[in-house]
Parts: sequence; C-alpha cells; structure tokens
Amino acid sequence: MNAKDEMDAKDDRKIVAFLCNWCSYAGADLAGISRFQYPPNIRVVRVPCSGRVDPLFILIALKNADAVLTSGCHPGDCHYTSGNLVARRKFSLLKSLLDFVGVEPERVQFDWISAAEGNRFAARINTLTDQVSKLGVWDRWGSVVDD
Amino acid sequence: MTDTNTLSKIQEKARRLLEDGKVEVVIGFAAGTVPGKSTPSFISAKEDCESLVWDNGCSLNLAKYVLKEKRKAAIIVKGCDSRSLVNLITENQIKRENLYIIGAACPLSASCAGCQVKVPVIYDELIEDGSEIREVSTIAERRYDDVLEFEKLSAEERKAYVYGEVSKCIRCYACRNVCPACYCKECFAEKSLPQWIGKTTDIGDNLIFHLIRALHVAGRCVDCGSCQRACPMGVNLRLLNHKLLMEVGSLYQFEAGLKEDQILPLNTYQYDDPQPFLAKGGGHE
Amino acid sequence: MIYQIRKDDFLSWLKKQREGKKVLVPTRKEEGYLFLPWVGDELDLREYTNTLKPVKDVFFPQWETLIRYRVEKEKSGEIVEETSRTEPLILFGVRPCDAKSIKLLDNVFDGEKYKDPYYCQRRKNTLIISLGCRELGPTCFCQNIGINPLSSEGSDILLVEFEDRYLAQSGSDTGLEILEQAPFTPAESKEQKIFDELNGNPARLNEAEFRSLALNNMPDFNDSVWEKLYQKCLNCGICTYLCPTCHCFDISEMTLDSEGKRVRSWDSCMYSSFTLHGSGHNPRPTGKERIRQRIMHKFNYFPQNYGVIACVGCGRCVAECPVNFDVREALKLLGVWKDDLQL
Amino acid sequence: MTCSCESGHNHNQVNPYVPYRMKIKDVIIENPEKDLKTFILNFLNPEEEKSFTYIPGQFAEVSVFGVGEAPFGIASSPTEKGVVSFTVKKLGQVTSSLHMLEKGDVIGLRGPLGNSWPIEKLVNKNLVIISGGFAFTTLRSFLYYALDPENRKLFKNITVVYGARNPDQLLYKAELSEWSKRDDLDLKLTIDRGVEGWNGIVGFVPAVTEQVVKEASNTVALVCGPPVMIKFTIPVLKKIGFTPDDIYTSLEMKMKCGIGMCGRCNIGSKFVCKDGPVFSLKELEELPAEY
Repeated sequence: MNAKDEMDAKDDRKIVAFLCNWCSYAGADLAGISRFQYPPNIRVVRVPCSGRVDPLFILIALKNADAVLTSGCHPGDCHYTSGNLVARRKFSLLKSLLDFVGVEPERVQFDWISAAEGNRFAARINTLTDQVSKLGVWDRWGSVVDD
Repeated sequence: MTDTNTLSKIQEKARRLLEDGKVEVVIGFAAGTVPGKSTPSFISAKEDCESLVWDNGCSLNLAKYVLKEKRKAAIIVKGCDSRSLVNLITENQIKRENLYIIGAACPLSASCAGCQVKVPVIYDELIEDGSEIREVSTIAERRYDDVLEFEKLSAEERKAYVYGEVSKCIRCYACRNVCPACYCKECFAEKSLPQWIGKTTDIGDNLIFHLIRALHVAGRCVDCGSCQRACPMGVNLRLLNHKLLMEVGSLYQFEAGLKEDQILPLNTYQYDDPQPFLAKGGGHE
Repeated sequence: MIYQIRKDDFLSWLKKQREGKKVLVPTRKEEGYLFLPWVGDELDLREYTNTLKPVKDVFFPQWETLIRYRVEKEKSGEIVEETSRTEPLILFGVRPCDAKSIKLLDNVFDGEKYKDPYYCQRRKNTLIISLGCRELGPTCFCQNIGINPLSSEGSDILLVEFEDRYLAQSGSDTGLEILEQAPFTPAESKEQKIFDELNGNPARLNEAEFRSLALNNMPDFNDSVWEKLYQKCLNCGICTYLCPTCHCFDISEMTLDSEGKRVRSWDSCMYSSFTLHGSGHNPRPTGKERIRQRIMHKFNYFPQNYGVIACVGCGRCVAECPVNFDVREALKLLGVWKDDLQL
Repeated sequence: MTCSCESGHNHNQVNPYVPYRMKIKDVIIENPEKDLKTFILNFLNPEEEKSFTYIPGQFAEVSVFGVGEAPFGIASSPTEKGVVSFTVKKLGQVTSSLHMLEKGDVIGLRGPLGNSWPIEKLVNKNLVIISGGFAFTTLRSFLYYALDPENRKLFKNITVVYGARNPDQLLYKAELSEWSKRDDLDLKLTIDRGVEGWNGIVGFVPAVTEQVVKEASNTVALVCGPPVMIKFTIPVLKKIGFTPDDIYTSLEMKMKCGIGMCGRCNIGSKFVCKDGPVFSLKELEELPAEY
C-alpha cells in the first residue's frame, strides 16, 4: 500500500457507534443541533439501552469497521435502572479478552455520555477518530471477502 | 488413580439405587475402547452396575447429560461435574430433587493444573476415599500460569498466537457440545435469522466463534477442561477460558459452581463495579 | 507386476517432482499429521499411522468459493464462476483406506448426471501415491470390513516399505506409466514373492460379505436398538468432519456490500440444523434419528445406491470421539459386525 | 472466467452451481396477509431460456444474492414461454428476503432439478388432482400444461379438488375463476370453514375428495399439500380403489445442492432432490417414514 492509498484508507475508516436511545443518542443529537463539529467516519446504531449491546454485535461490527464505540447513560442514570450496570460487567470482560488476544485497546471503546453532553460527544468522536487514524490498518479479523 | 475400593462403593451405591427403584438410570462411566478414554454409560439394569468404572479415563464432564435426561437419574460426579450441576441448578436448567448425586473424588492421575476442587461440592452421597475435603467458598486468588506467561508476550505475538490457534478449528462444535454451560436451544453460531457468523472456517468467523464462546461461559465455566480434551485439532481453548476465569475472579471475586446460593456475576452488578475498560479505552474520568 | 525403488532414490525423485508440481506429504504438527506442502528435504514419518484430517480435504476442502457475484439494485449485476484454483499436485503417503475413500467419493461428485467441477478438476490434477500399512494403528479396522491395508485401489501408485526399498504397484494407468520408467525398476521374483507374502494377510472379511451383512441384517428403522445407540452421542461434528467418506455440505453466502460469494462448506448430519425446515419442522429432530442416519447412510443407503460400503475403517471417528462412541461397537450392537472379530 | 451462461450453452452440463440471472418481471400478491407472493421471472439473457427446459413437477433453486438459495417447485408451465414463475410463502431467511424484492430486481436460478409429475404415465388416463394451500404450485404448472389446446387431448377427465383454509388463501384466484368456467375440467374448490360470501364447497380436502371422486379405474391421482392433508387423503383414495401405484405426491425437504451431493434431503436411500420430488405412494411405502 503506498502512502496515498494509506491516507485514503485512513479517511475511509469506519467507526460504528452503538448509542443508547435515552442518553448517548440524545447526546449525539444535541451535538448536531448545537453544531459541534465531528468527523463523518461514524455510523450510529441506535439501541434501546447499552444493556442491549451484545459483545457479539461489537465483534461482528469489527468485521466491517475499524473501530467500535459503545456508549450508554452514566451509571445510575439508566432509563431502565440497571441496564448499563449489567452491560458494564459484560464490557469489562469483553475488553480484557480483546486486550488479551492482542486487539489494540483503541479499537473497542466504551463510554457513558448523557443527553446533555453534546459537546463531550463531539469531542469524544474527535479523539476516537484521531486515535483510530493513528492505528495500523485493521485486518477485520483476518477475514476478507476476497480470499 | 483407580481405587478399587472407591469403585466397588460406587457400583454398590448404583446397584442399590436401581434396586430400590429410587432412580431409573445411573449415569456414569464404563470402560472405553480407546486407551485412556472411558465412555459415558447409562445403566438401567442393576446387573450392569459392574461395568461402571472410575479411573483415569473419566475426564468428560457428565453434567452435560443431565440436561437431556428425562428419566429419574443418578449421576456419578467428580469435583468439576458437581460444580457444573450447581450451575445448572442455579440457572434453573435442572431440578435438584430429580437428581441423585453420587460424589467421588476426581480419579484423574494427572489432574488439571491448579485444580482445588477435586472432591464434589454437592452430592447426596459422597464416596469417601480419604481425600482431603476442602471447604471452598472462593478460590478467586487462584493464579493461571498459562495466562500470566501469555501476557508477557507483546500484543502482536499474542494476536499471532490466537489467530494461529483458531485457524486450526474445523468448527465441529465439539467444544460447545461437551460443555455443560452451553445449553442454548439455538447457538448463535448456527442461527440463520440473522446469520451472525458464516459457516466456513474463515479465520474471522472462527475467531468470533471462539471469543463469544468464551464470553458466553464466562462466570459459569468451571474449568473442567472438557472443551479442550474434546477438540480434535488441539486448539488451546482453555487459554481464553482461563483468562476470563481470572478476570471474573479479580473483578467480581467469584468462581462458579461452588455454592448453591450463588448469584452468577453476569446476572448481577454493583454500583461501584470497576470500570477498567474506560481507562484502557482512553475514556474520561 | 511389482516394481521397486530404493528409498533414497524415491526421495530424490519426489523432490524433483516439486519443480512443476505441488507435493503434499504427511507433516507432523503438534495436533497430529496433516497433509501439507513438503518443505525441506526429509520426510518425517516417525509414528505416522494416518493423518488427523482425511485426504478428502484435498479434493473437497472444508470450504471453497463456488461463484462470486456483484449485484446492485436495478442493475443486472454479474456472476463469475470460480475457476477452481487447482494446480498439478502429488499426494504422497496416503493410506490405502483413504485412497479407497476417494474412489467412493467419485461416485458422489463425479456422477453420471451431475459432475462437481471443483472436485473433478482437482481429482484430474492429482497423483496419489499411497503408502501401504505394514502395521495397523490402534483404532484401525479396515480389515474387519473387507479393506486390504496393502491395496492399491484408489491410488495411482502404492508403495510398500521393505527394508531400504519401497515395493511399488500401480493402481492406474498414470501410475503404471511412472513405474515403467527410471528410477523405478521392475522387481525381481524375490521381491514379487515378498510383496505377495505381505499381501497374504489381506482383509479378514471380504467386502461383499460385510456389505451383504450390512444390507440384510440391519435392524428395522424403528427398532428399539437405535434408542440405545445414541444416548452418549453429543452431536458434535468430529466423526463426520474427520471421516474420509462423509461428504455432506452446506451452501451459504459471504457478502460485503454489493459484492459477495457463494461458498460451500462441510456440514454434518449430526447437527440439528442440517435438516431443519424453514417452517420449523425437522425430520431428524433428535440424536437418535441423526445417529441412525449416519450409520444407515454409510452401511446401507450408500451400498444401495453405489454398491459399496461408505466406510473404509480408518478409525478416525473412533480415535477422536470425545465420548468414545465406537462405530465398531455400534455395528456389533446392530448385528452387522461379525461376532468372531474382536474390537 | 466469465459465467458460461454468457456463451449460451447449457451450463447445467458445465457447472451445476452457476445460476441463471433472472429479472423479476412481476410480483403478484396472492393473499391479504401478503405472505404468499408469486414471482414471475424473465431470463436476463434470453438465450439462456433455451437451455432451461422443464416438465411440470420439477423444481429449481432460487437465490437472493447475499442471502442464499432455497428450492421451490416451478409454478409456471413449459407452455408459458418467456417466463418462469414461483409462488413463495414467507417463512425463513431466503423467502423473507425474496419477499422484499421488487419488479426489476435480479435473482439467481439453478435448475430445472428433480424428476417431474409422471406425464407419460398419465396419458389416456383420468386424472384426479388434489391439493391444499400453497402446495398447489407444481400442480398449477401441470394443469396449465394439460389444459393447453395441444395437450388437453392427451388426458381423459380431469378432476381437481383444491382446498384452503379460507377463500383468501387460494392461489391463482383469477386463473381458478377462468378454469371453473371450462367444461373440460371439473374444478372443486373448498375451504375449511364457511365464511360469508363463499358459495362453494366447505370441508376438508380428504372429505371433499371422498364425495367427489367416485372412480379409480384408469385414473391416476396427483396429490400435493400439507402433510396432514396427505395423511388423511391417502386412505380415502385407497378406499375409492386407487392402488399405491396410481397415487403420486411431491415431497418437500430441506435442500442445498439440488443434485444429490450435499446429503441432507434423503429419505432412506432416495434423495428427494434427485430421485424426487415426485414419488408414487408405492415408492414411498418402501421408504422409512422420515420426512
């Protein structure tokens, strides 16, 4: 891959964001309304709660994306009381397993972003995109359609 | 170690249960046809109890069979089988009262490294052989040497190793099918609507299968090692299980299948649970 | 006619073949022997009884692309047939049981009405040099079902180790052509005699005898014996995937956006999803029906359709089954195993 | 290598896995629930139509690219030139995606596959055609074929008993109403339970068959419907005097390759895809009841 292709590949990097309907998605919405700038690399999947996010979703997303962000309400603020607290345990294990098998920590990230944190959402996506663009090319689990 | 005394006590107990009509079937092991492998046996005639064995070949976790057993059954268990039964009871997959548990200390001569639960934790009758009975409530402090060694490698080396391991996988699902913690009616790996992963042995699909398999049994795995023994391709499955056993131990001070009143760690939460993923993921706070 | 070649000469000959062909040899790995491209100059056949994966893998790989396509809405799209990426291949060290298994698979993939182009092309491109078994492995049972461990059936060339030489017999015209040239030489009458003597311990039971047993003595489809058989089986796919004659497959898609490919991959009659209809109905809902299907397919349906038993006695299913489901024991229970033969 | 179909020869001979590309010409919604649709297809490359010669009763593998393939009985008749059609119930993965497609979309087609209704055996015979629900498809193909002016004289009396849960679930309603006017066809439509506006027969297919079919001599019955309908219709036919040799039915099984290789659709030693899908009752009685 030459330098130009690599640049293009970086611009092309896809980031999937699983955002909970009640907080983080509303936060993203607020970022939009408030006209906070953030890169267009992000593809948002709205989920009812961060507790809905199965680690499988994240691994599957990585078949076709360079990074995945999952974000829900801050602990204590879950619309369903404890969805994000149950999710937190799943995420902890997933994260440590991914680190263990050598996946760069930046590829899979989690956060809690409230409906009021439009600014922080935009900032988060900026940092994330920046981090991801600094990473090497993701092998998509070694799986490519062209074998 | 084949202890003839233990064996005859097991056989006697099985015979008595069948004779008294307490159970219709005894699930145990009989001699296998391959060296070092005893074979699961379903005994319903008391005369057949003599065919039961309790030896080095009894490594399979028999708890798996209780899931599909419709008859009133007795099961002969070692430490890890009994822990799987505890899990299945707490997960409402089986009813304790439908099952007669004959416990005996693990007969494997080369037992699993670090195993501290050789003697069953749950039983109706324990065949005593003088083994030390440990009162175990938590063994979360247990170290997994394979994990610690592996973590000394660089991320690239770790990734290369894991990719190499899963690329051996032929997707026979033996690891899943022997695992007593795997009892979904329809496994995500075989689901068609949606089809999460492909049916080929494409390395990515293999990898996702093994990572999710490990995560699905996290907090429930009793480290019986059946998955690894079953794998015909020698995939180092236990490494992933060990990592998660260690994590569950250190994050939630939990190890599965030790107490009947256990609450499985992924079915619950604490407000002040650690959030290591935030720091590692470059998050705030 | 028997030929011979010194082992050293054979090694050099095989090495030379690498110039135009890919040479696969049993290669020792941590998990067992596998057919892999020969690298290096030596063959490591210590403790080689058979490969972990059957040789079918070479002709009918675990998965492969059938077609590629590109489809966009409102556009015609295109379909590109996968040109089977085969190259001239030499397989060395195939055991006679596995060589026979390929002949069995020819019935399926190279049939009268339909031919599987991917399989057939690889078949045409491959030379099979088998290595007769002087000793049998612990779970081998070829002789009990009428297969000779020194048979050249299914091979182009059969080699049998004898002291510092290989005695060689052709199993095909291509094989014969090779044997008729240097460095192979016709064997003296002494070697002929040795070969015949080695071969004097052929199958303990004739294949036709076993086949008629399996066709005629198999218990009724609804016999209660099937209930006993399946209890310990956990319905994993080891026996089917490691079986040299199991050939069931699935066809599925792998796609990314508008590009995709249709792939086929091994499938197993042990899986409940194998026969599950879209409606939810399943003609083989439990382990009982699935074990029955596997045994009947090998020992009854296949011989009905193709006149030959679809088991070659390699013993992989016996050796690798995690619960020690032993097909020999099953056949005994079903009454289609000759009683005087020991397990 | 480009698809052999572009060079125009019959690629069944070359590579049985390469599908024809078909353009959806029309989609007909068959019932108010919209879970039954008939897809009328054209060959994208009209040249290929020549190599797709079929007989009523055969099936084909229809594929939605990116989703998968599924087998369906061909609902059109070889006498309908230029089109191949299938009636599909929305059930699983492939059928659901098929139902989302529209006119103009391109799908794949492999076939024709399997045997057919035993046309040669039916010549100069009275025919009784019995069907229920959406299993009518290949019998519609046969009927259309048999009613063709060229072919009608080959067969004697044709009686059709076709039933559905309610009038809405009857397929090909316009065609049925045309056929009901013909005097060379005795068409009996029935529904399971009476509803307002239905003046026809009410009753289950086996019972109606018993009332309508009186004669088994020189007659062959073609039966296709849900398993429960077949189960109760066969004793009725036997009672009337049909021998297992004169009763034919078409079976359904999960299939993948359609050419007898992939191993999942067998009943005993027979493959439904290759040896079927049409079997005489006599053949079926010799096979284990595993379907």
